[in-house]
Amino acid sequence: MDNADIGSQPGAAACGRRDGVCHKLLTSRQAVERYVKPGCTLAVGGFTINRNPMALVHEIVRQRISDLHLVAHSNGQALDVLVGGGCVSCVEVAYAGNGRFAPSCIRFRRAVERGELAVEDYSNYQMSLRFLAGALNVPFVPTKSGLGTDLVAKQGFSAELRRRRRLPRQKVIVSSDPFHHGANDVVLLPALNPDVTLIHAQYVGDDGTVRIKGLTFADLEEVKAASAVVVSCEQIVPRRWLRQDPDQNSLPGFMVDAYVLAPWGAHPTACHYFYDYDPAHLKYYAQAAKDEERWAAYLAEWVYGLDGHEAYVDKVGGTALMRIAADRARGFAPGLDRR
Amino acid sequence: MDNADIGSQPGAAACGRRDGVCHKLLTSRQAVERYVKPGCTLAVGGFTINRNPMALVHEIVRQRISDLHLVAHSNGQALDVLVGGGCVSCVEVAYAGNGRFAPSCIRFRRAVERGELAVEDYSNYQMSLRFLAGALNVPFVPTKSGLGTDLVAKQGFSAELRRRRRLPRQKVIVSSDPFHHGANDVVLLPALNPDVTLIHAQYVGDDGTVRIKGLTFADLEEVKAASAVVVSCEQIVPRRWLRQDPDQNSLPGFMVDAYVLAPWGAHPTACHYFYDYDPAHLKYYAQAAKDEERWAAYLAEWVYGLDGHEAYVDKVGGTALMRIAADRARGFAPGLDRR
Amino acid sequence: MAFSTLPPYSAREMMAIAAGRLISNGDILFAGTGVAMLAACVAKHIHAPRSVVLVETGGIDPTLTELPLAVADPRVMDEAALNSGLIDSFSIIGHRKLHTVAFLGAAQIDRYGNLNSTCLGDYHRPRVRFSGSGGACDAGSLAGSFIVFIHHGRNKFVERLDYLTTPGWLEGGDSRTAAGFPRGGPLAVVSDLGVLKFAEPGKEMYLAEYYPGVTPQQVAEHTGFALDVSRAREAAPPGADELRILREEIDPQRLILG
Amino acid sequence: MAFSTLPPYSAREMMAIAAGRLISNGDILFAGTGVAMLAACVAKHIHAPRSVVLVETGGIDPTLTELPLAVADPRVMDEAALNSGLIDSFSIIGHRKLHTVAFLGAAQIDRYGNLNSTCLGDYHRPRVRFSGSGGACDAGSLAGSFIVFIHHGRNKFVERLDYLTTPGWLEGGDSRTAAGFPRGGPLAVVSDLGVLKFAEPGKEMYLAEYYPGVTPQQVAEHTGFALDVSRAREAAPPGADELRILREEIDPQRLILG
Repeated sequence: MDNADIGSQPGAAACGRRDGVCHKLLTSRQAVERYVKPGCTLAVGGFTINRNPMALVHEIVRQRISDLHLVAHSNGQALDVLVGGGCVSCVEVAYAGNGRFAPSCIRFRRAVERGELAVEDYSNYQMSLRFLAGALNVPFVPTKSGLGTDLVAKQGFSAELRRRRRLPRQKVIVSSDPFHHGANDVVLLPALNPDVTLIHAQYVGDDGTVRIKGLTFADLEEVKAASAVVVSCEQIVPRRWLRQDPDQNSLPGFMVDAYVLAPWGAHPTACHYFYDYDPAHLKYYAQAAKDEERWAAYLAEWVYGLDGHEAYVDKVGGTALMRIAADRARGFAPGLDRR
Repeated sequence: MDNADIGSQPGAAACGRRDGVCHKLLTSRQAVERYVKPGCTLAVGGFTINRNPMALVHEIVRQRISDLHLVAHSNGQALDVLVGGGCVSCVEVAYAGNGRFAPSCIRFRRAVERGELAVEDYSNYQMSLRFLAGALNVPFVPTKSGLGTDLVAKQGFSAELRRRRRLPRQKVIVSSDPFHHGANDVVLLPALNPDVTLIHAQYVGDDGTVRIKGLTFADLEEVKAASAVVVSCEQIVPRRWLRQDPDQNSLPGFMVDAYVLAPWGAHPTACHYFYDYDPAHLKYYAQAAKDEERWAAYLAEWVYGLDGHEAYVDKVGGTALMRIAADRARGFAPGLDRR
Repeated sequence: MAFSTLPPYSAREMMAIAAGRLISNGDILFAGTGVAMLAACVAKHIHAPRSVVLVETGGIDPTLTELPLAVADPRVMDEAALNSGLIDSFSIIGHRKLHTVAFLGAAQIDRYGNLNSTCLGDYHRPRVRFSGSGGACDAGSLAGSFIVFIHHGRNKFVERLDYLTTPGWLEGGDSRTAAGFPRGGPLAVVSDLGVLKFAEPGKEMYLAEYYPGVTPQQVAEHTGFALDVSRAREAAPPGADELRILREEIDPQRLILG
Repeated sequence: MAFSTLPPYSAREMMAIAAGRLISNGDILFAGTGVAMLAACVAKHIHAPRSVVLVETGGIDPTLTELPLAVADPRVMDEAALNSGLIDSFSIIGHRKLHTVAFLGAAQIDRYGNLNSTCLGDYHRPRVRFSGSGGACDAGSLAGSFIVFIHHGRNKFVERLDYLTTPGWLEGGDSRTAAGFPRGGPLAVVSDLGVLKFAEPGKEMYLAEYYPGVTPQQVAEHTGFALDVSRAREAAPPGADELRILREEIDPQRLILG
């Protein structure tokens, strides 16, 4: 694929990667082909209906990449599309829901009830701490959260699955505190290091620097924990603009393996300061997800039948996009009909 | 002291503290009297020659508060003044130096060589992780840093001191990784929860929200780990200004127990976007610190002989202050004579 | 669940107001969406103006000029004190110097206020799969206390949970402390029939208040375990101000009120 | 330490340039202040323009239009890619997918490149106390490799350290791996007399290059343990361009060059 790269690197810009190509501009098709391999462990950024990397996720489904091991805290739309698209065999997750639009993600729920998806349940803090441990490059991290619960007592993944996927032997380990005699127990959580993390950001600089606006969820920990990182973004901006205020930037270019220009790339989830979530599409999606035939039609129409993200944006259409366009002062679309 | 508080709380502003006084405006004298008790465990923010909470530190020396247990990663000026002022009996620290102005802090070095100061050595990452563990409210955190070194093998604090100060029984514990058979050992570090943390920030909102510009060092972890927090600041600003961009804010008001208006409050260390460090004063300090008589004179002249921070700023003088005033575009004083 | 007399307010309105009344001024309110978010807003607008709303996604003290429909709704980022992330939010919830109260929903609850929001039936092949813990287990483990929102029914107030997602008083008595939690536990359960609390020292659930138009017996009948209703008194109906603020200021679009 | 012939450049200039030459393009350079910062700038300006400077305080890829005199100097915050904090910096240094090189100073070094920057004499009552580890132990533990700056002398190149602050090859051979480090270790030592490296498989220090005007025998005499000088060759003197950029662009005020 190297000769097909659409990006070019400026002369002798600082980079921090020995191959000199630390922040390669790719198309979403190229990025997914190169970094999302069947069977790999995948983390996706965002949270329920916000800043999910949907352009990349749709591309994964379009390329029919299978047997993914998905790791997430509270992921909604991206998780449900990946599961519903048949890409995922097992998932470590805290919450699969889409706020008021789907209190439990519908394709996820159905897959679990049918026994088609192996699930290991953690809590949001536990998953976030596991990504943090991965980012800090330590093998585990303790927490008090979950003592006495079935999150600690019940293991979802079989021993065979853990062996096959080369996962830690146990989901969690309850341990004493060696520093304080008679102190309370803690839950030890194994670190999480995804093969690849996909996030969607507002800005990427032409030196690969990433700026996320609004809540960062656990995106930064997911990125730092990963072996490879793909960032899709609304805009690619000059580095000099991002360097005017380095306090606001989120990630240096050398942490990013590829970036993808994908305006509206989080749709139908929100992207702060660019657009709100799309209530009409999320409701339409929820209806489709409930019925096998309509679900197959949704995938055919919105994923397989489109040759990429530009076609998707065209299909959403100008009127729908303008309806959710963010007020630049508030970051969302005030007064948007969300009923 | 309650009736002497100079601050007032706006009507029914959100606060998040049951006493309704989560962000009390105090003078530096009041704040130190109330929160820095003899014998307490104290953390100070900043790093070597940057953003040390010097107005508060000078006040601690002025009030002759003694027997402090200081905890720090790489603290320079604040640490040296506290040690040289006779306030500190024991210290857990990674680095005591002031950059080119004092590769090793001079009063610190002398106190250790004379056996007047108990020291427990950690590394910067280890101390930062210990504050992080305290902030996350977990009893310990693992790291690979320090395996095979005397940082792990040699304990500075005596068992008696650890008992008396109610510290964890051991400095660190080398442990195996329970999740991965045959995996490498890790160093377990005990969490650190100071009684009080002092930091200096550029901005505090009138709702207590804190905004730090430039590098945050480990200030945020030190604050979140502490039982009480005092923030001195350059300016107190309207909350509506800070809330225009919540991405840039550093701490919510309910994490702050008291705030103190102290312009130039980090002098002679730097405060990004307000002023540079003061090379002339730092050189003068280093000369004074090397000689017992001159050191006594420095304390008499710059600390005991002044009745507070305003007198200190007056003594530094307008010319010296203007020399180090920051270029608003760059954040420091370009071309400042630093030889 | 219908009320025996038709009140001029809905069960959801009564629930939000009953929960709001439980909040002390200055508490930090960890709220999800739905009725929990309404209740947090009721508390903040009416009963406890110094309280602060916190959502698990990292939004700290948002202004909430429009109701968020998820904790990741961009409306929680607008004019907040601070936009942060999950780790920050959960470390605040668990901070020992802060009084934090979490508002949690659940699919099942037992007599000790333990919650299930994971599944019905066998965990490995569930009959019904829900969203999972999210931050509920964390908030139930770490917050200073928590309040549960759940509709009454014998399939929800159960003798034994199918899965214990969120720790309440565990097996009652001091079992929560013994398990390793230095604080926390359920303060109250707010259902569509009344408000339930936990008796000392055993920590068993009892009926504290039943809503106007509901009888203590009705509550007991809709509870899947033996419920002490002997101490119950009738709740005050929503005040005119409470209803007005809830309807006109908090959810004028009736996004959650319906 | 005087050079036997007076060169038209100082030992410090030679050290910065010798170290800069060791850097590969695209490396992430973890630098403290002093000669280490000069060396990082030499690498970035001359030999490895795609390399990135990182300081432990959290400054990532600063533009460095003026030389910082400490890693917390506000000059590391100006036009950086990112202003962060210590935990971020150290997690980058240790990131397995990044090639990071740390530049470290020390008070003592042994034949396996272990460093002491803590004290001389007994740890509990030291004759001389230094600043302590700072980030040196962390960088030595976690970075992909590290380069040491130290002036030659038998009291600095010692048989046995008074305190082992920073792990080098520990006891040589595979002892570093056995101790639990998956990577890292000292790449080279840059002194005022030459450049020293570590021989496979035992990881003992040997003299790789001596500066013009220095003899291998002088280096051995100023080393407190037996030093293999048999493979040493003379280093190329600083080039005109290297000196010009170092003097005119990197440190025109001679803040560190002196």
